[in-house]
Amino acid sequence: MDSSGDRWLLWVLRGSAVIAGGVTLLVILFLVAASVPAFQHLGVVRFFTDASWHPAEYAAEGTFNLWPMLVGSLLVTAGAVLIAAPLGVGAAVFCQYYAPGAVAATYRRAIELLAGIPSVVFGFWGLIVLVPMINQWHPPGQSLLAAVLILSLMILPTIAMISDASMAQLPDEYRFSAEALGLTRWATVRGVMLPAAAPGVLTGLILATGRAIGETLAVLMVCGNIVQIPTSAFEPVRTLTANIALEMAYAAGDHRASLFVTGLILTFIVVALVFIVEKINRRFSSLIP
Amino acid sequence: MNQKVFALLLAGLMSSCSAPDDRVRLEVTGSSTIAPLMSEMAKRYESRYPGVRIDIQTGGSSRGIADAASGVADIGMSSRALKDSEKGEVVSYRLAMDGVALVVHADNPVKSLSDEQIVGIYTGAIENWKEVGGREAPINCINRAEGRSELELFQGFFGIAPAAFQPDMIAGENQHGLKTVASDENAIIYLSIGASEYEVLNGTPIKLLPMRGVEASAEMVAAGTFPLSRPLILIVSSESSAPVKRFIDYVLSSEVHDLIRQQSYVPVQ
Amino acid sequence: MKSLIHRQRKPADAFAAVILWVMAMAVSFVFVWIVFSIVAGGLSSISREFLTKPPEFSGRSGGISTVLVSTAVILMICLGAAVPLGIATALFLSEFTGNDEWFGRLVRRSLDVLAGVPSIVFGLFGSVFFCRVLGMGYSLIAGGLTLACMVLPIFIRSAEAGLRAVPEEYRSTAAALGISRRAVIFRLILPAAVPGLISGLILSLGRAAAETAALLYTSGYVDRMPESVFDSGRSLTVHIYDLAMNVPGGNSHAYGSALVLVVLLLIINGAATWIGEHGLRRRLIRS
Amino acid sequence: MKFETYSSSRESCCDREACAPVLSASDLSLFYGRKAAFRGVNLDIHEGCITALVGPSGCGKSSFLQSLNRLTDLIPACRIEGTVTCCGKDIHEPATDLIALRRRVGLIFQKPSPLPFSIRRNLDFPLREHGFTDRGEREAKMESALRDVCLWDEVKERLDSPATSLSGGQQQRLCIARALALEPQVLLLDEPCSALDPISSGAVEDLIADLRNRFTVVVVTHNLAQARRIADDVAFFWVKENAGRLIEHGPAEAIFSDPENELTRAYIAGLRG
Repeated sequence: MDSSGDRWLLWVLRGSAVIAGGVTLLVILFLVAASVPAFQHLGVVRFFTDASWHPAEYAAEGTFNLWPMLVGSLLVTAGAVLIAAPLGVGAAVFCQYYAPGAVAATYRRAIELLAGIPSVVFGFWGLIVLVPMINQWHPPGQSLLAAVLILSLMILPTIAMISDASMAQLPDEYRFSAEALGLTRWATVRGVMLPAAAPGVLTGLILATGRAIGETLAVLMVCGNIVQIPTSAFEPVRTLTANIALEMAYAAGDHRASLFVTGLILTFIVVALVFIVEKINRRFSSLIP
Repeated sequence: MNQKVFALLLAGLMSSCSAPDDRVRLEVTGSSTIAPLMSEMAKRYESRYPGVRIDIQTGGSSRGIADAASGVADIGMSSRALKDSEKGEVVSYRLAMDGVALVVHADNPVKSLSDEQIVGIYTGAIENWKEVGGREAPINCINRAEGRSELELFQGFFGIAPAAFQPDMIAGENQHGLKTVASDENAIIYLSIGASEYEVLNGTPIKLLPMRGVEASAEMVAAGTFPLSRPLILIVSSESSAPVKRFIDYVLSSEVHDLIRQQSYVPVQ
Repeated sequence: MKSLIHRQRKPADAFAAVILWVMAMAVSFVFVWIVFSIVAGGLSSISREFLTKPPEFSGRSGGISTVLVSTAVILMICLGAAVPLGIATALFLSEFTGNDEWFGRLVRRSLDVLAGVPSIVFGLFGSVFFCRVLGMGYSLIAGGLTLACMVLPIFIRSAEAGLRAVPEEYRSTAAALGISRRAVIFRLILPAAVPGLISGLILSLGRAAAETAALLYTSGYVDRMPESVFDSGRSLTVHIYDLAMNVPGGNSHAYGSALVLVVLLLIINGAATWIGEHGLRRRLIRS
Repeated sequence: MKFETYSSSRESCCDREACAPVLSASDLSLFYGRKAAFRGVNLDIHEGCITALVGPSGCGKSSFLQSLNRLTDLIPACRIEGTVTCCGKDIHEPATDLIALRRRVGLIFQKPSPLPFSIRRNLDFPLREHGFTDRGEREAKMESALRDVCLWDEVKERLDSPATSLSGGQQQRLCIARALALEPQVLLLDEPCSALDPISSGAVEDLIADLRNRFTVVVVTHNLAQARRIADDVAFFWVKENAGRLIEHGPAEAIFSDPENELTRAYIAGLRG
């Protein structure tokens, strides 16, 4: 009787696992299903070769070039990672090897709090504080630069916390033996600790990249949302995510379907990043103590 | 202990799920131009007929038409006339008239713009306010997002090809545009006259520019002299229910004309 | 050669230290700046009325009571769906995948994919699946379930970690005593994993409470008091977004709402960490 | 298939011809993935006897012990060939009631393994799960089991304190009491003394010797002296061709005084030298 109770439990749990795993399938299924009309009417090539993004409801009238927005997403993400990576890794190194205990603890706490601020609050702050400042400097203010700055603030905690954790896991012997060789602190960090923590740091960077490319509203609120490939950091851009959020409300027909295509592209990019992280983790799992 | 928490949660869910049967809920979606007016009308209707609840979502005219046709919403709001392709299975009612005018910050010294200047600004030929008699400052030219009825109307009226637009920013809803232009002295945008006049009355620092010499106001729209005017319409599915019809009858009646005027739109007689 | 290295080494070390301190100060400065501007901007609009009155005039005046209620309902639906499903799945993955290895791997892999899906894409999915296909329309339940899909992988991952942290000896000891799997799970493993489950729950709650993009097209914009879960209602995040983007003169209340949201998240996180660290271990042994 | 709960209290037995073996492994092999832990083991466990499994580390003694009550099921990728019978019934049959089997064949781990409960609940929880619904009955069983392992007087004042607050030796005796309270027929002990200090170890060893006539005991030990002191039967394991093998088994006196196998002789000589 007990065993049959166990069997029953196993089936309930297995059913739950099927549902939980099935959500992924469902999400992708619906994305693909809703994108199909766009692929049927427009094909794949038009998303990259059309003259512009003016998606009227009917395929014959509209133009559907997603390329500037893909470039926008990549530029915003690359900029944010370029700024946040040194700051984030620097924050981890600072906490681990440079700051006195109390300072390190306070700084860690501050970064955790930063991680807890919701994206819409970052966007709001950017819109109210940052954009007017950039506007004074170089109008219009809502720009690639504003988006990059806000986004780098948002992903900094991810990089800092994961790097910090992976450095904390390194055995103390590394440091002791390096210092016993008479290396300075910076040489120890640069030559021994950073390379040893590299897989963890890299994981943090890639996860942060994924977060940056998927972020929607904070970027939308400060990037100006013009569909163009910007020629300077002060020009507005539109990202793939912002495009969905802006136009989903009233899109219909092929326009709507092409927004789902946008969603598919985003999902593919981020999922690819997730798999890279997994590869790194597996390859280096023997090296990460 | 966990089970108890779940049980409580579930119980809470269940109780809030079981809605009373005598309630009527109407879902209205579409044009952000009509939404504020609709919400005032809905409030009055709800206070008169308790048990009715009207939820209003904005999303643009095309969305309103599509939602009403597909049945996602009971009523769609559109601030442009139906296209032929949209006329299939829906019935439309003209609620009020509105116009589309160019709007700048209240502190902008420019008093009017000719058609050529407007086209020049929106196609990137004119980039500084000095060129149209304003102060030395770059123009922050704001366009409306794809799918907004104002965009279609504006580009049709001035004959600007979609790809020729050279804006510095995109605004979605009327309110988004209003907020941007109110906070930037060098911005220009085209907006619903009703929505803009309403904001002016409430002290928002913006001003409406006349078009072809005609003052941009509800009066001029009512008189039929403002060049860029448009109907505000409601769309329902041809098989709509009795409560929907009752509500439509109400908002088309003269009982709500004061509300329409209050929002600076022009009631249809 | 050696002396050359020696001469260069020290300035580099000092330089690195200076750079690191400057970077830390810069980040701290920006952090303080953000917090200060939210607190300074928000404090003036916070009052008892702000928390207990419904919004008026598109949120320019009045309060945020209805928004808080909608937020709470959305979060409850989200956790009500994600937590039982998540615990069951995590139990399956941690306790039973020995027998079902390929299946466990498949589920885990697909959850990894789900964890990568951007939130706006969940919004797209929810607007099609929950709002249209299941006919929920713009509603709190559609928003809550969309969020549930989004936090599911996060919750399962931390719940599974919590379950796996329960020492393996407990399982083999109980099995050696001939205790059924069911009793082992409900009496031993779940209670022992409560701190881990709570921290997973809080992580998910925090993520859900901070989310905007997935809710825009699922739970909608309506800022009135919801009467059932099938009504539309706006979350605090959507309220901030709307005030900031679409309401001229809405900034002061946007600041106020942002302050409330940030403080709320701080309280939730703080309380949960405290409970996880102090409250639960002792109770487990006593019971 | 149900196993009846053992109840008879038979006289000192160890009469290998008279009674059928309680547990019997025939041609038993166990693999972790591709790697064999042990191969081709044939061994009978006789009722009422203490059987000691001796041999070097890694020769499959512990795995063999765990395969006797199918605890190896918990290890993923673990595969068994051959049969184990308990009172003549194959324990790998699909119809086997695992819970009854494990109750009947109890197992004590090398490391004391109290559950994260109070002392009382450590005994109470398994009893309740095995259907003893009467509180008084459970209390009585708990007291008698704790007295059996001479722990009662040490803990009766603090039954509600955490089991982890006991010393290592006390914890191990608690674990044995916990198994005894379920009245098993066979008790499997996996190096029960190796994680303990010498004094606790002595106490546990005495306890095992006391169990001789009441239970069938199988004990894995590294300690040949201990095996010699307490065992009736001895089975000697050794690693050959990358897998554990049963080299020789028989009555303790025979194995220790005149082993047949060279390996056994050398191993036991190692004890002397």
